[in-house]
Amino acid sequence: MQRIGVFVCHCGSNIAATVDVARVVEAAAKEPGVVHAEDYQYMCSEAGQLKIREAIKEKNLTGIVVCSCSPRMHENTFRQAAERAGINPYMVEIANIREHCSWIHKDMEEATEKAVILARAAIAKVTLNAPLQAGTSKVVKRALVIGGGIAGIQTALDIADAGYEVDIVEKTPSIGGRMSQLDKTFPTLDCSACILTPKMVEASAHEKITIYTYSEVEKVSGFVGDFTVDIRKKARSVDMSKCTGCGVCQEKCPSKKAPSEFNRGLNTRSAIYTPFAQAIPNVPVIDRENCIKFKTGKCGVCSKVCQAGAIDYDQQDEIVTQNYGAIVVATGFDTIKLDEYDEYSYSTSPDVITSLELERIMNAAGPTKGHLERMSDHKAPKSMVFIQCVGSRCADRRGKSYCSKICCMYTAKHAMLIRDKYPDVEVTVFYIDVRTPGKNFDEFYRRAVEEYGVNYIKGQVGKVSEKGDKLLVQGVDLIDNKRILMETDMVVLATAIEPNKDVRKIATMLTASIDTNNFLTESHAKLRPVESPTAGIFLSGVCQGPKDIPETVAQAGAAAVKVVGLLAKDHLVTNPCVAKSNELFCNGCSSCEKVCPYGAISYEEKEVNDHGIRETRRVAVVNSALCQGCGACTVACPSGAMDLQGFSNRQILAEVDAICK
Amino acid sequence: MQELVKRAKELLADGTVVRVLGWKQGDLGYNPEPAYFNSEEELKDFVYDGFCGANLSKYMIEACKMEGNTLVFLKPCDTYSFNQLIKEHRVKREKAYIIGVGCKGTLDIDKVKNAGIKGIESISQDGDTLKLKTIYGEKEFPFNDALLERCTVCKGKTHQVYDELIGAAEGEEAGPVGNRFEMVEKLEAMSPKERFEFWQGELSKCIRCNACRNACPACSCLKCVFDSNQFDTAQKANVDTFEEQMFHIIRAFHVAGRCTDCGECSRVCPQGIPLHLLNRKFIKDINEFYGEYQAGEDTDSRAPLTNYTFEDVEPGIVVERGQK
Amino acid sequence: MQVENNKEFRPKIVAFCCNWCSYAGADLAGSSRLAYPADVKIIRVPCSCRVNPMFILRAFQKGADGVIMCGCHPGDCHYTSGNYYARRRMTLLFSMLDYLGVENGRTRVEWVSAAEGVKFSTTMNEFVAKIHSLGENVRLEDLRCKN
Amino acid sequence: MYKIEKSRLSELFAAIAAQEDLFLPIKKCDQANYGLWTEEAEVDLDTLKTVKSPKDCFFPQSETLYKCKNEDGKLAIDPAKLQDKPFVVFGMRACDVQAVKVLDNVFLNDPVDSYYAARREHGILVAMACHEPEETCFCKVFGIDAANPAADVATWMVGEDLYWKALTEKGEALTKLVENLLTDADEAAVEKEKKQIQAIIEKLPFSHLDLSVFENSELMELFDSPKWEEMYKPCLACGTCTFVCPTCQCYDIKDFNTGSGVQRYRCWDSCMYSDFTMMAHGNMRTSQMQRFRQRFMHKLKYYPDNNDGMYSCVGCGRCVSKCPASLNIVKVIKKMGGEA
Repeated sequence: MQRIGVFVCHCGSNIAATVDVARVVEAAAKEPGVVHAEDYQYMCSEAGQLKIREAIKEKNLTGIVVCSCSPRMHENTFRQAAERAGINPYMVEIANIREHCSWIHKDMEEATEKAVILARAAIAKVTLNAPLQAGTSKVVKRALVIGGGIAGIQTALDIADAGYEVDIVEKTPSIGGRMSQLDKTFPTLDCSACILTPKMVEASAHEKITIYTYSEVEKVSGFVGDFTVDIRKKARSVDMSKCTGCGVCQEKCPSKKAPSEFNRGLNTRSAIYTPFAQAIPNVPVIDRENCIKFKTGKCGVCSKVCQAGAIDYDQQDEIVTQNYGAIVVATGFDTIKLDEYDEYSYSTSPDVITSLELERIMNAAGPTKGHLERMSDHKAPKSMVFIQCVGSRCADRRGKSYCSKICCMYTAKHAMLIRDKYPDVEVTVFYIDVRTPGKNFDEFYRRAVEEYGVNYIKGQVGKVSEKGDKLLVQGVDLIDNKRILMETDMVVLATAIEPNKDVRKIATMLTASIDTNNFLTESHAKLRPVESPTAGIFLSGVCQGPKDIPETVAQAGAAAVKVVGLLAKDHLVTNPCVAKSNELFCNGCSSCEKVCPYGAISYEEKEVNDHGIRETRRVAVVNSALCQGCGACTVACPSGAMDLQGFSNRQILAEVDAICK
Repeated sequence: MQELVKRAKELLADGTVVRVLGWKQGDLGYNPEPAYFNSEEELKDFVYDGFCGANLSKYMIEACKMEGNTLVFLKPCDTYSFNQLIKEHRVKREKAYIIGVGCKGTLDIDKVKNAGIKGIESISQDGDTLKLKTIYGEKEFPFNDALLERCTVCKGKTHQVYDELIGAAEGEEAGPVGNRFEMVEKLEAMSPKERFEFWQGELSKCIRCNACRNACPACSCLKCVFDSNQFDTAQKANVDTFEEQMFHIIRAFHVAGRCTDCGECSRVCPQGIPLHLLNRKFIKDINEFYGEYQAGEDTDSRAPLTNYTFEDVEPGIVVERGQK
Repeated sequence: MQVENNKEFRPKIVAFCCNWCSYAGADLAGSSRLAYPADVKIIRVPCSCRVNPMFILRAFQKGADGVIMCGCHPGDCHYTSGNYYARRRMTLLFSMLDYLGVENGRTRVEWVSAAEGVKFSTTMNEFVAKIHSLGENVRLEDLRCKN
Repeated sequence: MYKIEKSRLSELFAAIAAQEDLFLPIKKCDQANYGLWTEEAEVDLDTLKTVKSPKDCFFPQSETLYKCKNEDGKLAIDPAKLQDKPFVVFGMRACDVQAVKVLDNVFLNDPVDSYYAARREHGILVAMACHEPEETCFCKVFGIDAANPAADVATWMVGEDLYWKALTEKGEALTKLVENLLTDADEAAVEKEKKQIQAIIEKLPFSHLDLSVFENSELMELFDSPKWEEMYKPCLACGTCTFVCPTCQCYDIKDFNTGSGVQRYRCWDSCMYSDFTMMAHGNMRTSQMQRFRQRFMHKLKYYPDNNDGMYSCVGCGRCVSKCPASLNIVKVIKKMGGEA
């Protein structure tokens, strides 16, 4: 018979304000098996834990129930406390009477009644708990970073500098990411390339870093400490070991009509290309869809002009399989599609552009060589209108509910740069709110208004239409409460950003959870912001939520530290809540094996003694190092031979019974 | 039938098998029992007729544990069960020598008796007619009217697994075959209350004798959950209607995607509960939701409940369908 | 007896929540103070695929009026595929319960991510309202467990 | 001797039911089983054998023995109420009546089973002769006369009339209760019916089984017979034979957790089940052969040896028609040497 102790936490007033803690203690004390029940202000505090340890010793407790906050918060705390007092850490159950009770109910009577039931369920469960022993698993001392933008590069550099091998997998032909497309950066107006390219070079030169560009993660298996990843290296059609990066092939390539991804389709590129001049690696790829050789079989110009003989039309995709101890997701973002924003005439007028397109226009290496001009007639604009929150903070289905965070600042940057370089251009910004929290951010914005005379109008634009060679902007000024109708030469849309479209696929492979906006979910919004709830998966950059460059770099470093912390360990303690098969009930039917996502179940011909009946049977055996404890097998098993430790059939049924009582 | 006996004798004689699993003549003309024959001599009692309804695949689980190989006679429909058992590693293919036997349909003596024919002493078949000698005189009954429900919706005459065939009309379509989901559809069309009353009436007859389970080739667990304490379900009583519902829902669920629709459960139920309607409901749902699937057609495909696709229907379909 | 009849119907509702998404979603609903009725009691399971149909029937047997299962959105399962299996199992189980004449609103599956505190709360509010409209569970009851 | 027109039977049932609980064969979802009479019930006196025997009326398949509850740390026990009112079981066949006597030997001998005893004390048996015995019947083998059921009241269905004869005091009392519905009758029609029944019984295929092998053989000789090994194999280990049998009396006692307390109940068990008499170390009978042998040895040897030669089979033939594998006690008797 178990001797159970129940500890009810007030959590200051978080619980005690709505739950009558004393009544919970009183009710719990009457439950079968309970020999001790008490309450305390903060059970998780050292003093609270001491109470638990003392009670364990004094009352010879075998099981503990803590009625407190979510087990996701403090289960480990209390397990450790139990262990320190000499009982198995898995003899602890948590009744979540805060998140699932006191915080959502107002009526004290109701909340107390529910807390009593939740406590009862936890007591019923712990009665059936059994001591569990955690095993260990190895750690592969190598990390994978998915995405080669500033987030990925910074994470990889930090991990590599700590002495661990890192691989970067980048989908496009070059690392660099979004930041490489930017012209200047706020709030200091540094040249983006000037601060990024040294990092790119550093990464490529680092002896601990291997970069796979034009590559994608194809398959991930395994778990924290030992993931097995297949990386598809797409056929580049150029031999990286031979290419010297001279660029002749790109010059001579007769197919130059493919829209340039790097320049957001504002101009075109050749079929064999490097995305931009400072690309790393400086080895072009052949875009087989646009290559004449691949389309018609004729051409072969690049091959002919290549002195190094690096062109290889027969190159095939290659799969590299590698093991990693940790994986960092740094897949970044894209701007949303504006197909559904007809009111801004984005798809009909070339002079309505996104801010990212403006970055390319402003950039000296961009389609206009850095001259501010309209894409329709290449004339210099005399007036420009910036529209904020296009698709951000949006109530309808077309856009995103969140604030994209970076738009206010880059718009101020754009406005300032334009007014600085082209003082005769009138710049108007329509905004909902100007959000500038950040070091030197508001000062930056105020300079745009005060020093550079940018005209900020609080209000939204309802429509942008073409009128002759001008654009007609219809909006409202909410402060003066009047309608505004103005003609302008160019309109720039501060388009919402969203996670890269591939992130969902990657999250699925990694079994990392993702929110409704496709941002990867962090393990805890405040306390574990760079870790995914899936052990061994870390988050860097905008894939977790909108961020500017300094934040991204900071988070990248934080993710790297977490990775290093993991890789520094020689082994990990595994979760002992794994499946276990009772060989006397096992039919050997293989149903469990079929649903196991980890290949953790195998079969053995085994001599069993079933109450005196000795026979050889085919029985399931669980490899507890591979099993992650999902429980799929337990339901697939018709005879109930397969059970999950820590969440056994009888434990769950005991909870059901206690709740339905 | 003589051909079957002759072949069995040969296979015993040449050592291919050490025993024969077939049916033995009963003492009432309609109650042959599944039986092992270990010698030529014993085969004198061998019988194969319309009353040999028992699906011998189930017996092969035990037979495969015995020394030596077993010759088993399987009707087309029994071979699905055998395949399913191979898939689940419950029988060993190499331990069985399977003779696929032709089947004209299996019979339900209760259909004859319910027509008021009592005191049956012996039965013979004359074309499409059963000739019955009873203590109350000679009677006749149309063969087709005595068919078990399962045979009126026959899966076909093709054996799914065998070593040789005798008297089988391989590839031939079964005779006039009804829609096996007809009754399921009828139930689905009823109001929830009517459905509840239908099942309440039927399932309340259950005496928890476990005949359905023990005859079922898919229910091959060494220890059924309802006999073990794994879920505290070992109640062994029909003390409350919930118990019967629970038992039959879970039993049907456990065989869902594995049930070949052999109909043994309904054939053996002493209370005539149409248990196959539970299994067929799952089969129908599986076909509709996840694509046509016939358990026992092969030995290596994934069963519907150990499989999935990204686009599977959501459980809410049940509500949506109900609103149509 | 008079008192009995006048007593307000307080349904018993069991919610199985997977540890990684829905339980965290419920936690988020809690920390966001998004209220839902106290009738809902949550049982934490590692994954929706841990939920055995037996648990659901047992809940009804012991007096539950509604059972809801929440898991990660399809594609987001912490264990890759658990919720896909759960989806099939629950679809078939619910269909069977419907076939047996049990009101089909008494069971529900909802995918709730760790970030969807709002969805968790609205789902529970809706579900409790639905159970109120269906009233007490009598078709899947075990009379021995009443009183 | 009395009689009542068949068409007025519902009045008779109503009259009995007005005073006492009345159990009789009722057809529900195509099957006849004993059930409590109500006005809506479809009474079925034509089906010779109900699926389950009337054993349920005295020894229900499941019955609660007592309930316990935790009341403020103390265990409160609430025993089930014993039967304290008379009730009538109508339409019992001669074999089923004899089966009750088999049960009496088990439950009314020391230690007396109070639950059973109370039901027996208050139960009134109204038997009905078998108008058309069937091929599965072999009650004659056990000395039972299907034409002359030995209950509190015997009845015969002849043509359009039911003939009624009280045989015991209890029977007389019941007769008094419904006297106004009955009319006097002479015995001629009944005598003729009896002769007819007996003639049919003579012709039944199993009527002349010979049980002498069980009387004349040593227990161990039968027990060790190699024939069991030959017979048991088709047995599926279900409990159908046990649960339709009117004399099987084994039960299990279990606890049911209702959430608010525990109900201790007993329910029929079957010696065919692998967990029958399961104990901590396992089961004494580890093979199905042993379980199979147990059932038939009990019916044909152990019980008669302990009960002055009374067999605990009454030849009702339910197992003959219900066994999923077409095994049955007749095949066993024949195989052991009882072929007539």
